[in-house]
Amino acid sequence: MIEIVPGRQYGFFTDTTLCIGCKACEVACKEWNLLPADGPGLTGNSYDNTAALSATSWRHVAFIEKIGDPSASSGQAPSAGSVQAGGRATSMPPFQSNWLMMSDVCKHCERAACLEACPTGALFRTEFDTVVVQQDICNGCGYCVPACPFGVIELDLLGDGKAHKCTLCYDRLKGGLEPACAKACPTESIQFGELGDLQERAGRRVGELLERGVPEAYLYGGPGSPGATDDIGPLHAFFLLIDRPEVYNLPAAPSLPAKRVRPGLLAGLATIAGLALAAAAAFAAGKE
Amino acid sequence: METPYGRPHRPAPSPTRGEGAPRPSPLVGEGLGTSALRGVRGIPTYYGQPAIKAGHYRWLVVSYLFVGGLAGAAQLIAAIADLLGGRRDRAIVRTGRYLALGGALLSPVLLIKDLHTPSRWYNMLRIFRSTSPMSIGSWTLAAFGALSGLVGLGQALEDLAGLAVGRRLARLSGVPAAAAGALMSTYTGTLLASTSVPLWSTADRLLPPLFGASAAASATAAISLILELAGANRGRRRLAWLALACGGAQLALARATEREWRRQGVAGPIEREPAASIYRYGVLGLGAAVPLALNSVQALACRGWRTVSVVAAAATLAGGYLERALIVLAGRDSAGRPGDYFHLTRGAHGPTIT
Amino acid sequence: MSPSLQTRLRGALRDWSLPRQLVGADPARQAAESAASRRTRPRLEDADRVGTSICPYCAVGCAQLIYAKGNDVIHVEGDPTSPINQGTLCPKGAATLGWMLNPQRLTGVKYRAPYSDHWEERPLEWAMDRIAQLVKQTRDETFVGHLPDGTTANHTLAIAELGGATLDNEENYLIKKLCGGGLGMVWIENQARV
Amino acid sequence: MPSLGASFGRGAATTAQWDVTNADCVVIMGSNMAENHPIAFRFVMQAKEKGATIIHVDPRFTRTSALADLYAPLRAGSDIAFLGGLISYILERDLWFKEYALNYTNLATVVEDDFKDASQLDGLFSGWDAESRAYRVDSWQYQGEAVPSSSAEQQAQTTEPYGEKLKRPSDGPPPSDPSLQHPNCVYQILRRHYAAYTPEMVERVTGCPKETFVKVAEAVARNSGRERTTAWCYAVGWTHHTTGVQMIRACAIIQALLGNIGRPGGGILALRGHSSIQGSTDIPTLYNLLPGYLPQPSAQRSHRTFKDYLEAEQVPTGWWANFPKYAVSLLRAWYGEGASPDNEWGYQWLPKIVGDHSQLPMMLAIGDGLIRGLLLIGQNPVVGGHNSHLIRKGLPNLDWMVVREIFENETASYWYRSPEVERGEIRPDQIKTEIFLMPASLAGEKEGTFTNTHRLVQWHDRVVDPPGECRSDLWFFYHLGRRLTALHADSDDPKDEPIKNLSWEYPVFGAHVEPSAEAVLKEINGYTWPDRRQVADYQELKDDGTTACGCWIYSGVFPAEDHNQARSRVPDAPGGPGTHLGWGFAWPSNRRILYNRASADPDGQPWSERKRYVWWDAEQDKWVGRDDPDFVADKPPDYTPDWSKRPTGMDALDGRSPFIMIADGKSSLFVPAGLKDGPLPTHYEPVESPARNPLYGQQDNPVAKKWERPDNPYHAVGDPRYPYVITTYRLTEHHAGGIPTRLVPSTAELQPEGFAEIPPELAREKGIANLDWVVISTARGEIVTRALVTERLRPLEIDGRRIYQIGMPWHFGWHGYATGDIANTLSAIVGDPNTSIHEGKAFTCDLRKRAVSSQLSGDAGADG
Repeated sequence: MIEIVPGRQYGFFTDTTLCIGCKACEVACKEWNLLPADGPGLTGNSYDNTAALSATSWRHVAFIEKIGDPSASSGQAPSAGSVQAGGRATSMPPFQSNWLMMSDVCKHCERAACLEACPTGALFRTEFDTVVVQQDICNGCGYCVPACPFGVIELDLLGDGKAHKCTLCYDRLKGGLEPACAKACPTESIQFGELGDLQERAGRRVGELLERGVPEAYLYGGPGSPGATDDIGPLHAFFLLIDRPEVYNLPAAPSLPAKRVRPGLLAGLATIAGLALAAAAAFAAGKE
Repeated sequence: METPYGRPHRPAPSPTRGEGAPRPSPLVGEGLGTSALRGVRGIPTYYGQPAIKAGHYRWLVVSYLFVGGLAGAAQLIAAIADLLGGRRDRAIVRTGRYLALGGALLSPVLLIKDLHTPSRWYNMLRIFRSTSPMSIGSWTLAAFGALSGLVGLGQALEDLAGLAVGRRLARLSGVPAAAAGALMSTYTGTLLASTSVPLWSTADRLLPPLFGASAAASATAAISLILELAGANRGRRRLAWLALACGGAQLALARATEREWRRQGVAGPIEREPAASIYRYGVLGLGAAVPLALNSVQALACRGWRTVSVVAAAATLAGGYLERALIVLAGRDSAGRPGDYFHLTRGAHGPTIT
Repeated sequence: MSPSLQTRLRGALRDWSLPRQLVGADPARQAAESAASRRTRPRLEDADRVGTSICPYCAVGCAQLIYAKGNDVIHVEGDPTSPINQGTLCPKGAATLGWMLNPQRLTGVKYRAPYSDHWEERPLEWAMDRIAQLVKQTRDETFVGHLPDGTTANHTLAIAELGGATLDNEENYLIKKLCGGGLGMVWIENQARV
Repeated sequence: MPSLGASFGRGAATTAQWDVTNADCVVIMGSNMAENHPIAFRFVMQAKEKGATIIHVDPRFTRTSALADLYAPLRAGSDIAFLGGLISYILERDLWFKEYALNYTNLATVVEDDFKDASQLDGLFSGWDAESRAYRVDSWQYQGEAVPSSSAEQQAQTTEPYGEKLKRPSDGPPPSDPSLQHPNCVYQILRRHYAAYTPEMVERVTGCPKETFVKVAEAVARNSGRERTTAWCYAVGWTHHTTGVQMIRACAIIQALLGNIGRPGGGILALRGHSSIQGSTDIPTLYNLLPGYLPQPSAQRSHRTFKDYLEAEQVPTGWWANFPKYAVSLLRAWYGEGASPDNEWGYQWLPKIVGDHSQLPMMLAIGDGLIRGLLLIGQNPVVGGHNSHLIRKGLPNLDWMVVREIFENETASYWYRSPEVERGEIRPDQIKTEIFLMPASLAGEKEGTFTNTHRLVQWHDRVVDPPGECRSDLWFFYHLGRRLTALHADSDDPKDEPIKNLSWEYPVFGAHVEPSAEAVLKEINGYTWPDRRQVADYQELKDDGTTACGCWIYSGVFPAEDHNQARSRVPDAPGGPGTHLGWGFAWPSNRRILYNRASADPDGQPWSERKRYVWWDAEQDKWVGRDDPDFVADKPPDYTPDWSKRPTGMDALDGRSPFIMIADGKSSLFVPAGLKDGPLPTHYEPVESPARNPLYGQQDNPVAKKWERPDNPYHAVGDPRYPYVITTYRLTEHHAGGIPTRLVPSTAELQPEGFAEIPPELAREKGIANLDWVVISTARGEIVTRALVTERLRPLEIDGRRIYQIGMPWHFGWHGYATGDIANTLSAIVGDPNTSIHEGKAFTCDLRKRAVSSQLSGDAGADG
């Protein structure tokens, strides 16, 4: 049981090599946060019928099938038998491999684009260093939505018209309880804890996996790793992946929108200044 | 306790048998191999699903970008004409100030209507965040609105009661109003650029100038149009010169922006129809080329024609609106293209793995 | 000015961040914090009792804790002390709350009369009496004491009971005792074979 | 599970789920564990983290395969060829655990000279009687000795009584040849029987590449022995076949040969699918059993009197010699005062069965009008039953039907919502049935116990009252019983004696007049008669009527007036013994690993420090360890029976006999009695197969239960109209018939619609794109569903031919948020000869793309 103390940093470490794609996280989240169903129907995209994180789906398990070309999964040559068996792999690289599953969630960024974009202060950073939308403040301006580099936050247009996303179970943390998804996760693929500990554990895990024959293993969102670029990271909800980020619908090197504010405004004002001079000239010249 | 079970279950209704909605078919036709790993420019995507969310901005925001920018620029032009212009320019000053006031009154209506919880509009002034163009904009609009009110009040006192105090009040408050106006006409470019939408974010240093220039052009056009219609445009040539400057800047910036989009490989949304034609003929042709031609004729001919000015002004306004609409709506398209986004965020040397 | 608007404005003023921001509070943190954020607590703290339970879906036997307030279940989650699930649950187990609180649950007896094309609501006691009569009648009409060869059979082949793998052991015990030991039914089966 | 019963003595999982953590290799076959038992799969993941090799053998690449180290694809229904291959590989390469197998199994035992195995008779065993399509089992017996079945359950199942024999088990140990040279010793029979099951043959029959098969064999062998153990996990992927029992038997042989039974990290874990499915077999709502695996009296066996019954079913040696104590105690519990020595303890009041009264024939009997009234308790046969169309057409013949459910299910609404109604085949105004749909309550709204998949009995509290008129099934049957007793109170018709004498007094509480589940559990545990003191253990039970016990194997669950062990919640601390004896109650005697005497060597010492579990402590003169010893606590390892005294019961078993429920105390690699389809597992094709049996002339299980009739037709072997193999299964996101999950938004949206999984190669042949609507048909019916084209299914080369398999979840129906056609419209009513379990895992079908214009022919229609 993790001790939860205000003032410390907490987050998720999602180790996809332990994920069995059961979606308990999705259900536990909805049952705790009382979120309505919003599934898109049968997508035909493997077993993913959630499709994306949304205003009312705060965990999303992605499924990527790689049975067809074993070489793609591990660099291993397909075994003689696998060719016979319709060109599919039969011996798996250690740990989840030929069928990738990954439970996506809000990244609770070190510098959060949604928070920085929020004009009302509805989005704020809690005493646990998580990023939360305060529902008593949000007025549904929706500017946080295109700001997020991970496509996480969204307005609930069918419901209350406010912005929603994972709160890292803010209410539970206040009561010293771990978030619903991490608690439900059967295989400890979703680990909750103090960010420092998690990063340390994750580092060890990567090393261990490299030893055990998973050369593809790396952290996404860990300090200085993909996903944590341009001051966005380290992500407080980070991941251990075994294929390119894009395969899991994650950007390799996202950028921080707020960094574009100052240069943009200055360039704009400069232009206006120039045009003002032109106007001045026009009017001054026009005087008789 | 509110349970979700009282609330409607609301998945997209799965199509009834036989009418399966056409969806990307990851496997068939592509032979063996993992569709999810296939993508454009050697970068995979996740079943072609968007990697970011587009946001909901549509016509209300488009209209605000146009109206707010125009109002801001109008206040600025009015102030300059007030300080530097002669007696003949009083009409321009008056028109500019009333335009600014009108825009300042209309803008918040458009914005609040666009909120999904409009009853909480006041939270826009709950806090100030320098990282948020939306916050900067809210305060700017508030200031601009207040100052434009004073300016308008002064102008009204002068016009209706002929009070000199009105004129002083208008001139005094006109300067800060103009400053706010300058911000009003440009920050909206930053508002779009400071998101993760490829089409917007790649033009972070070009959209604000572009929006500024086209705001100035629109303001000039609006003023001259009003004066022409009132049949009292004694500043036609000066406005024509101004229009030339703004229009020229607008055209140059538009081309630069387009080049930047191509360079960064995110121009897809404006290269497909109907966006491409609207951009070429509407924004560049109608909005920039046509007025430029007509205004240069007036400027060089050292005289103006009423109809020419009217046509030029109308074309400028239409083009200015189309430009905002195109950029906002194409941005939604852009956000739905994971290939563009992943290309943009591939990192200096691509991801550090495999 | 309507009271609701008054309260809203009062709330808005109490939650107004600008003053706090001006005296130096972080606009990303304390300055932005709202009244609701200061108030929020996990709803488990509202429970007036917690019961130990077992997940009703599969046979793994995960232990659950059921939190209730008055006669309402407010949450169900895994029991961390269980050596089987150690607090975790699968998607079905995690949906137990949704099952218990589901508005589509049957809460009254539905009766379909012979040749009818619709359900009718009927009182529970009426249904129980009617079922007892039907059981007795069918049994009386079909009871076999001895087979043609003289072997005692003491059974009826005309009444069947199906189901039980989702039931409590105590329930199955009473079913087998009453239907088998009391009524002489032999068609007694459950999901164990399917 | 007769297979495990016949092999080891008890028909239940031999180990606890958490013990899988101690395995060095885990083989998951006939189960999609990660998807259908995700929480149990945690222990597989923990073992994997400790370096164990995880193997998944399955027709489909599933979420389980994704986490495995080795995935062996195989054709649905060919499991015995694969497992037989392993047995052969282990024997021929001498990889078996000598000291274990020689001492603890019947490997050396000599079988009758006239016994012939399938390799000699082209797929049949000696004793085949083509006339009755059944086996006479005389030739399967041990040389010169009649062997009673390992458990009463199977005795009731065997078709023929044994032939006249000279010798009974109490006369001496069965004949054996420790040198293993005797041509008819079990060892030689096994080698002969499985000689043909070479890796090449395995590939030919199953389609599994032989390299992969050999990798599996090596991994399993490498991880067995003194220092290491391998655990096997299976589920309905094995039982849902006409050869299901023998598939599990084959696994039992492998585990016994490798010495993996009764040891930590070993065993066979049967993963069952419903919250109390193990409990509903222990305390059976099954036609052929009485509580505690006592056979239901049968008119077809010598059960005329109680005396006959005991003689026929009592096993003279081993634990089952106590049979009479359990039978008499049960009758006392049921008939109380009414039971006395003069009326055979009321034995004659028990109904006698006259054949197979299981679910499959039940559905036919309903259609045929034999059954007039049906009580459906939390089951949904229209979705979960087989040949669903036949079932829906049959239900209207009922006079009355009671459905007790949480939600309205398809069985309750077939009369106005089924496709037969859509098509006009059924019209409500022609259905005479009186239907009662009654609201039931859930755990948390009622108190009681579930028995989980590893025999663990766990109590659940009543935390809130059920809503509205929802009531527990305990309430329903208690009050139904009260009414019926009242209705018969003044009858003097002898046929009403059982109901009049039934002891039906249970305390009630609350506004709902809810009977006390505790009181019922106390009766199940047993008490002394007449003074009603709780018995501490089944060892206290007597055959003289001084004890009453509802289910002897559960004795100890409520050992004292106020001690409900099922509610005990005391887990071991980390680093503790890890058997968690303080958590719940595992039958028998709170034992967690069965046959754990085998965790010690013949001399009673641990096989190795690493695998130490239960051992003989010479100082204390008793068995000690981390678990309750599954043995006579103080019987020394060197004890040998004094055969001159013709010992009975446990006295007839020596100190090296861990399988105390079996007459000779040894695990039965070869099963002389108790199974209808042979003493050894043999590969037979599913009843519906695209291929001829490559191993034998005998195509399918000769004694498979078939009910071929116009409304239940079967496909001929290789019928070109039905060229594809189809297998049905569950998804993580849904539960069984789907009612509990299709109506709950948070689970329904995760798998919102029915679909069929189709390999891309087949899809391309048929011009089917992902998400297209397809029609799947069999001679039983036709359904429409969405195509999910996926490489997780692969074409297999079977005997030189390419064979396609398609898969379809069977959860769906027309109620709820997640709907789809009913997969079981396609399946047939055909079953395993020993258990009558249907064959839903492997049959044949046709597949075509659905023309958008064509008529709806399927089952589904979504809720408004």
